[in-house]
Amino acid sequence: MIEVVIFIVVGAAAIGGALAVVFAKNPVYGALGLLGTLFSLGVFYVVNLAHLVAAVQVIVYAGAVLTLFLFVIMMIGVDKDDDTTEKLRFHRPLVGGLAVITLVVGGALALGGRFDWVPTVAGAETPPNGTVEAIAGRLFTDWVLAFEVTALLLTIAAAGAVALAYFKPDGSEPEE
Amino acid sequence: MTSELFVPLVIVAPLLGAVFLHFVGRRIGEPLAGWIATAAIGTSFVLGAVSAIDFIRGTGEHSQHIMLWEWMPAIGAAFEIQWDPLSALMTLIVTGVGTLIHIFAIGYMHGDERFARFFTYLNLFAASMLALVLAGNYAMLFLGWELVGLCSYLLISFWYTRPTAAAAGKKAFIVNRIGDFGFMIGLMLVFVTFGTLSFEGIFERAGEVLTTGTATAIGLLFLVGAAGKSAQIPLYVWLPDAMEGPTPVSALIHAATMVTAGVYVVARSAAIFQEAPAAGMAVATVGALTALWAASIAIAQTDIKKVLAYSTVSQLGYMFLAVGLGGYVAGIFHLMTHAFFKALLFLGAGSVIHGMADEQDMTKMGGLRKHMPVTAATMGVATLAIAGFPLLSGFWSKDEILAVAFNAGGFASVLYVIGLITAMLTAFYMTRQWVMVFGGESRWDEGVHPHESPRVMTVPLIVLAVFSVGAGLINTPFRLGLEHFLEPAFEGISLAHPPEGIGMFVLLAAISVGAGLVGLAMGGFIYTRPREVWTRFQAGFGRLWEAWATAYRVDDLYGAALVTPGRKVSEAAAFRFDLPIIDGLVNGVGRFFKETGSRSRVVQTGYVRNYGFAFVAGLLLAVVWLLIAGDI
Amino acid sequence: MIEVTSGWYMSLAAVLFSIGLLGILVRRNALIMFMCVELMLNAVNLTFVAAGRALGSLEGQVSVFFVLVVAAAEVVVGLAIIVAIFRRRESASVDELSELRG
Amino acid sequence: MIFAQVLVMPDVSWLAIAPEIALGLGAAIVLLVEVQFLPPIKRLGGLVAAILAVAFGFSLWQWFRVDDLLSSTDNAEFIAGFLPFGQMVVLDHASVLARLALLLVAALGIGAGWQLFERLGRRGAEALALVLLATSGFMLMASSVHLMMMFLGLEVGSIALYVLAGITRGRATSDEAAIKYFLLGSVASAIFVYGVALVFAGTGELSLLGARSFLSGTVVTRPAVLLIGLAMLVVGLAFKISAAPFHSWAPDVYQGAPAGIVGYMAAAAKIGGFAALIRVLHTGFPSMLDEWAPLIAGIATLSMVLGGIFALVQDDVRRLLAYSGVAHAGFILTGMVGGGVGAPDVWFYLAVYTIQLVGAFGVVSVIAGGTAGPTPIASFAGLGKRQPMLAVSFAILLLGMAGIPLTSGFVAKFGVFQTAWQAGFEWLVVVAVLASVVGFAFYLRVIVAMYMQDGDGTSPEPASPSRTVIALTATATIVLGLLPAPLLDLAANAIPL
Amino acid sequence: MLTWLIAAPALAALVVAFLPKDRKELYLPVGILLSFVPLAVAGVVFFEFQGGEAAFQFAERVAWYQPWGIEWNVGIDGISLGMIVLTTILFPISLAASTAINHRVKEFVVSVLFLEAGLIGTFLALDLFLFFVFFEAILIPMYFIIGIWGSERRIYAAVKFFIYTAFGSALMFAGIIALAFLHAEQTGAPSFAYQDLLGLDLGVVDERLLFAAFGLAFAIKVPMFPLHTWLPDAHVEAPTAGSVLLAGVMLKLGTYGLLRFNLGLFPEASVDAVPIMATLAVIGIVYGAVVAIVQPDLKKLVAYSSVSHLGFIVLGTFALTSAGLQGAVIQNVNHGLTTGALFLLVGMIYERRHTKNIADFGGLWKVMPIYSGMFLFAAFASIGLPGLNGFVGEFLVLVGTYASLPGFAIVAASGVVLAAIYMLWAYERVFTGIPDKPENQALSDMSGREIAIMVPLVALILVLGMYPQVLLEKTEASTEAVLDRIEAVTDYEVPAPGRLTDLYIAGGDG
Repeated sequence: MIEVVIFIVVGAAAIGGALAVVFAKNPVYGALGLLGTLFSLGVFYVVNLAHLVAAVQVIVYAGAVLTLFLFVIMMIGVDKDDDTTEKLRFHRPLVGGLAVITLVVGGALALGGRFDWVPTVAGAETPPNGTVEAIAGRLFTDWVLAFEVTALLLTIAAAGAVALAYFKPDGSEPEE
Repeated sequence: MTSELFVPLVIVAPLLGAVFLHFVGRRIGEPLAGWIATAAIGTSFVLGAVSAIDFIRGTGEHSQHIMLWEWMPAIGAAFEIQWDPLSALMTLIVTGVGTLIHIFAIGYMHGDERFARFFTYLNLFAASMLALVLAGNYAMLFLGWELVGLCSYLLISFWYTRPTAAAAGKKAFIVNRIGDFGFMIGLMLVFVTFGTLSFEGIFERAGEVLTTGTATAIGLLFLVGAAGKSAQIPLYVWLPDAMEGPTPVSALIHAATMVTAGVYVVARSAAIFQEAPAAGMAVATVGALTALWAASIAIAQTDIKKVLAYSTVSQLGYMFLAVGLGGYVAGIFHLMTHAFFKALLFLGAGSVIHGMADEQDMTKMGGLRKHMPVTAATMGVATLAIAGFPLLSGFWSKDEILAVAFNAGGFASVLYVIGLITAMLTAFYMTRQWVMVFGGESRWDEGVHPHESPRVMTVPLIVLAVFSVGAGLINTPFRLGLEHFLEPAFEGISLAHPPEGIGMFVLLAAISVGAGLVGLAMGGFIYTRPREVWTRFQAGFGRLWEAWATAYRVDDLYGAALVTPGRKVSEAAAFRFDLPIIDGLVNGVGRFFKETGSRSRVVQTGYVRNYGFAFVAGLLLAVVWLLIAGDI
Repeated sequence: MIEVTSGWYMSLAAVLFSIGLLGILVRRNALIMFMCVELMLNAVNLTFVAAGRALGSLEGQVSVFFVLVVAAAEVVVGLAIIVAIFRRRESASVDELSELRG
Repeated sequence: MIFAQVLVMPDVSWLAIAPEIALGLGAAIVLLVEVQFLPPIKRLGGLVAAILAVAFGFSLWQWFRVDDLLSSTDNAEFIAGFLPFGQMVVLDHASVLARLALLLVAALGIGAGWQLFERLGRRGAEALALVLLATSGFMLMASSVHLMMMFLGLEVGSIALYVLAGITRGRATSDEAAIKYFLLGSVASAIFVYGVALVFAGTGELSLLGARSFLSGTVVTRPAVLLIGLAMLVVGLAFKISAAPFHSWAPDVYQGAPAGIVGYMAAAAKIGGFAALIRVLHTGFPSMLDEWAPLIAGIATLSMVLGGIFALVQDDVRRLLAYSGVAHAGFILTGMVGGGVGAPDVWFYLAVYTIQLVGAFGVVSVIAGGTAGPTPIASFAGLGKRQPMLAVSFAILLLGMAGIPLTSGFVAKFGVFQTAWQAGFEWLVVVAVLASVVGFAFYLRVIVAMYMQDGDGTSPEPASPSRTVIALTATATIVLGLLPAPLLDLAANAIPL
Repeated sequence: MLTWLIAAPALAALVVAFLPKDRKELYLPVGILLSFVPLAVAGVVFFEFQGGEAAFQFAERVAWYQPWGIEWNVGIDGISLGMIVLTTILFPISLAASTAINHRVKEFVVSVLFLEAGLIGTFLALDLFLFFVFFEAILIPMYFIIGIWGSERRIYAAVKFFIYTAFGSALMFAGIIALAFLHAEQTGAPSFAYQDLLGLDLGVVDERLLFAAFGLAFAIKVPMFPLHTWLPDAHVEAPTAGSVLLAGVMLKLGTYGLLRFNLGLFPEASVDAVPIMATLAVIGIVYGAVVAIVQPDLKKLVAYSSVSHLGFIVLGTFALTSAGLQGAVIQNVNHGLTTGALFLLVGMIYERRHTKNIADFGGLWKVMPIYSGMFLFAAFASIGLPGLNGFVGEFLVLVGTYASLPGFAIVAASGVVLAAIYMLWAYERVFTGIPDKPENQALSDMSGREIAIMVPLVALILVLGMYPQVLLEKTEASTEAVLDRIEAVTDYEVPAPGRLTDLYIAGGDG
């Protein structure tokens, strides 16, 4: 029962945060909305026995990533509200149409009763416990290649960031 | 066998002459080129005559097939010669008259800058015409048939810088082609009926294979072709225009030889017409009507050659009348005599034109008998011959035709009457012509000095005059020389004959001679008088004379009914249909794609969210699609 | 007694994902759009975790780490691009970057 | 307790990832050498060529190793060599072929756009390193049989490409290309990974092999989640291969990004994307062929038609090539409707098309002067007179892309069409042949400009690597059109697991 | 042998392509010289060819890519023999007629030679894949020939030509794939070999669809009404050599294809399609001629006349009688010669006057007698004057058609009349009368080179007109074989003229 309450309350927060991201005119509010969502999800991870994931979510995502976002927002300028008037004439109605179709399809699936999120498989009775050991056990065995590949990703990120955003102190291009 | 060698050479000789003159004619020049051409066709005549001796003697085979080489074996077409009395006679007419006309032309074409070229064409024509009459199958016959058309085209428009000449040549060819259209379909029908186009294969089996329906169809289709070539109603309109060509051409092609090809084809196809009396009657009717129609037009012409042209049309009508009724001998007989006197008339006219410095209008002539005695005399003979003056050649042949028509009875009696009227008209307009040209007082323009033509022109006239007088004697009721000669060629054909008995002959002869004399007298009486008399006489006919003088305005009618609408249709097809609609459709497809592209490229707005929209829409579509496919 | 199944979480994730997509479609601030992408990735993570729980599999949770790394790398590059653009044109609106079209 | 847990290391096959290692290390070396020695860019070019050659050598070795493995009787050895690293990647002919193609495209791409690297100055090294890294990413993507692994490969490749798209910072169009590519690419990645999650939810497996065996062993009564997940995987990859309607980024990016690198970007993404797509559909979900084949056919149709029609009205050669790329994606997808049997034809098509694409962009890059300058069709006018060899090569490449017989493009088209026909998609073949006619129309426009119109413009002489690459690709287009058998035989082996 | 026949022009093209840049004057002469090599090879093939045989001779078969079943499969029979000879003859001639090309001569010669290789390949290919390769590949050189060396609207014409014909062949491509697939289904392995595909058992529906797919491609190529509009544009804009080759050889691909593939592979559907094809052919004959009458441009006039003449070929093909087929085969060659000659002549006057407008001329006979004579000769050959080649083909076609489709033959025969009208009218306007326009008065007559170009054509026109057996005796066995097969496979009975009488008379009394 308590889980239901948590789900409803925290879930509402998550959705609220998400909606804030989408509809807030000021990017700062959007970022804060995203923060709310991220925290909410962290709560859900805990509920779902994904402790390490939850911790990382809060530390990396909410801590690092979002900070970076806020930093850029600040740099670009907080005081500016976004212009949200639509220039494309048919865009909004069309997007609305898509939303409606999504709702209809989703609703049909949900209410049609011909829908399972997960199939019944053996071993599902014991939910996995996302401890550090358990996760590490997977990461350093079967997932070791994937783990190594992330190094490539980070190299690219570093090299790319430098290539794209490094300017000389006077703001000029390094050379062209 | 000499004939196997000689007969092909009959064609080859003028052909070689043509080829030779084509390449070197210009260099050897006048008059040698003309003499070479004459020698070529003269050789043909000699070869033909030698080869025909057997037929004249009545010994040897009466029909020979000489195979040269295959042409289109699938349809039985080959270069193949049929040598029988009919083709022999035609050969002799063509080469004989042809030789004389060649000689005449040497004088007539004197001074023309394309003198040699003229003889090239003449020789080529001779070769083509010989190919036509010597052909052993319909395909080769058609070859000659078309080639003479080509030569006719070339010779009519010989003076191509004259737009009228060029147009006349074109008109002749095209009208002939219209006839050929029918002829070709006839040939196709012959082929599917007999499985071959070879005379041998056709005529032997005609009786057993043909039904009346098929035979009639073939006959009528041949009639269409023959009407084109032989200038019968309704396709005669090209012949008067063809007078644009040099006069020897008119004499050779448009009087003596080519235009008789239609008659020849009907005669040649006697075995088919035998099975189709209706077709034969159609031929006869067309012939008779044409005879009268053209004669009536001839009455009112003032151009010396136009008179002769319509006269030719009219005389060809006689021949059609004869062959249509089965009187093949009569038809061919008239063909022969007509070749002589009509060639003579044309050459005479040519001589006059030559002497009058290219004047052709008879109202500006008169009194020429003093200045051109030989021409006047020979033309006088020819006029009498064509008018059917007793004992001259035209008398015998024309009378035979009329007699055949009379004897056939029934509907043919009507044709007989028409023929009789025509005979009277013929006598009238020919006399009128002679009198207007040679009789009475001179009405020349200033500065014209008529003179007799040189010997090279007058000698052929004299020779032809002799034949015009005497040629009729080869086939009289008293001595059927020609009929006996031709009989082998019409084996198995029931020939139509004049009524038996001298009494009947005398009666009929008297009637037609009477008709002729009436015409002769009228013409002589009126046109020897001063001009006002003619005018009054002509005015007496009122609008009718006008119609005759303008040839019933048939040309205008054809122009309005066929040429102009045809051109309009063509223009509509080309510029209202082909370009805007068919091509427009094609280009429209291309434009449609481009338009679609240009119009829809605005979808690519450059805005990310807009791209995202397409993206998400596609995603939704894919999801829904898979869900439906997965039968959820 | 209502029990919260993993389906609930996954449904919630689906909603969040859709909201993220919606954001992409309606906003034109590159930063916000980018945040929407983050939102979508988080929805994915929630799905992974919830599905892993229902299936009794740890792979879902492991996957989350990788998604996270990818997200981080994307953030680095993405923000670098945005910064680079901003330095030249003082705006983060992608609408101004619509010279390329058609 | 904590330390009691025994970690069982998975099978490790260094050979299976040797080319990737070579490239990763190589990238690091390039960056370090650059920082340390500031060598002239030409030297770096040589270094990169050496790295690519090494990787290529490894790949060739792999090819023969695969033959050995397939003939080996020892099951354990087979598994260890064939599906190493916890069965996350596979060493089969398909993956090796993809590696070879990618390496070739990388080498040719760098050569074709060499002017760009020279003009980038010091950042040229970063660009080179990024090309190497991207290549390794797409290689991993092509060889993975695990969805998360595939996602990682995809991201490695894509993120590197985002950076490359924006690497000439001077031009607004380059920025625009980068941000558009980046934003839409991230969305596509998110959709892809959501698909991974949903497939995971639907089957309990992240491994494609696992998913396959799960599906063959279980009757999934309510496969909605699985189907939605599959759709998202397909859509995510369709974005990479720029199939309609997920193509809208392509023209803008091709036009905006530096001309020298677009050829590589387009080609590498297509190879990686298609390799992954075959892998997902054929290795993972062969049992659902009846469901996804029509979807693929639909995307193919839309791509061919839209790509063709839009290409018809473009005035910029790069946009034209982009839209034609959309159409080509459609043609290649045509070969996939029959499932794995079409893989050789898809591979052949991919190989010849990407080679042509790189060559064509080499020419464009010459005309554009290596960077992001505009390349309207009009700027090609009179090229046939000014630079006959360049024009001839470009004409051959364009005709090859159009699929004129006696070029490799024709053989390729024939291959995919006959596969589709055999699969029972006759209508798709008919659409495709008609669409290829539309293709003629727009390729001809460029040829018209080059040969039939007079232009007074001048164009720079191509750098010698570019010239070599352009000549090579044009030659390959003809040679493979006349003698396609060797490459076809090679591709015939490359039916993925 | 045949491989060399195809390779010879291609190699020649390479030779010319590698001639040094500074020897510009060599390009054309070398090209002309080298184009005699295929002519010589074709001559050997022609004389070695065994007339009585229906089977393919000089056949060569080598696998190209085994798993797909594609092969290098070439061979020659009576149907292709004439086309090969025609092709190899027309190429030296058109090259020799191209001295007016004064820019990018090398490219021109190379294009023409590649075109020759492609055309020969198309006629010799027996593997459908190979056939399609050549069929499509030749579009490229022709596209360049029109597009680079054509007149003002050349680009429009070139693109239209290319796209239109490519569109036509697209569906045939699908059809070819389908055939190979059906072969694989029935025998286990795909094959594109004509010889193999003859044995296929196609269902009625498939066969009709395939017939349509192939038919469309060829009908556009022919071109048959109403798919003909690319032709006038292409002809008008193309340089002389282009027009000659286009009309002389390329259009024949369509008629050749119809005869070889549609009749050969889809006999049942062919028999069923006779009414449609014959109707379109007859419309083409009449329509082409009617439209030709009022064309203001000489080339356009000849182009539309081609539409008309090619209608005869299609009609003869679908008459399904021996005479019709023979006529079609020989008319293929004949039309190439006569129309080639006409285009060459128009090209010569165009080089002198830079106009092809009929209205700009008049009275040329006076100034250019030799030219006028040549033109007249060619015009009459085109009109179908017996003794010249045009007649042989058309007459055989008409007679053959009458045996099976009398009504069509009758309408078609009117094309002969119309031909005389448009040709002679045009001739009248161009050549007769007085040369009153000053620019026409100083025109020079044909040069020795120009006469030399025309002489072979004139000679062939005469030879084929007088002794078509030269060709017919070699083609007959092959055309008969086509009919035999149709008779064997379908219930169609080839009409045997001579047996049937009243069937052909509406309302006959039998």
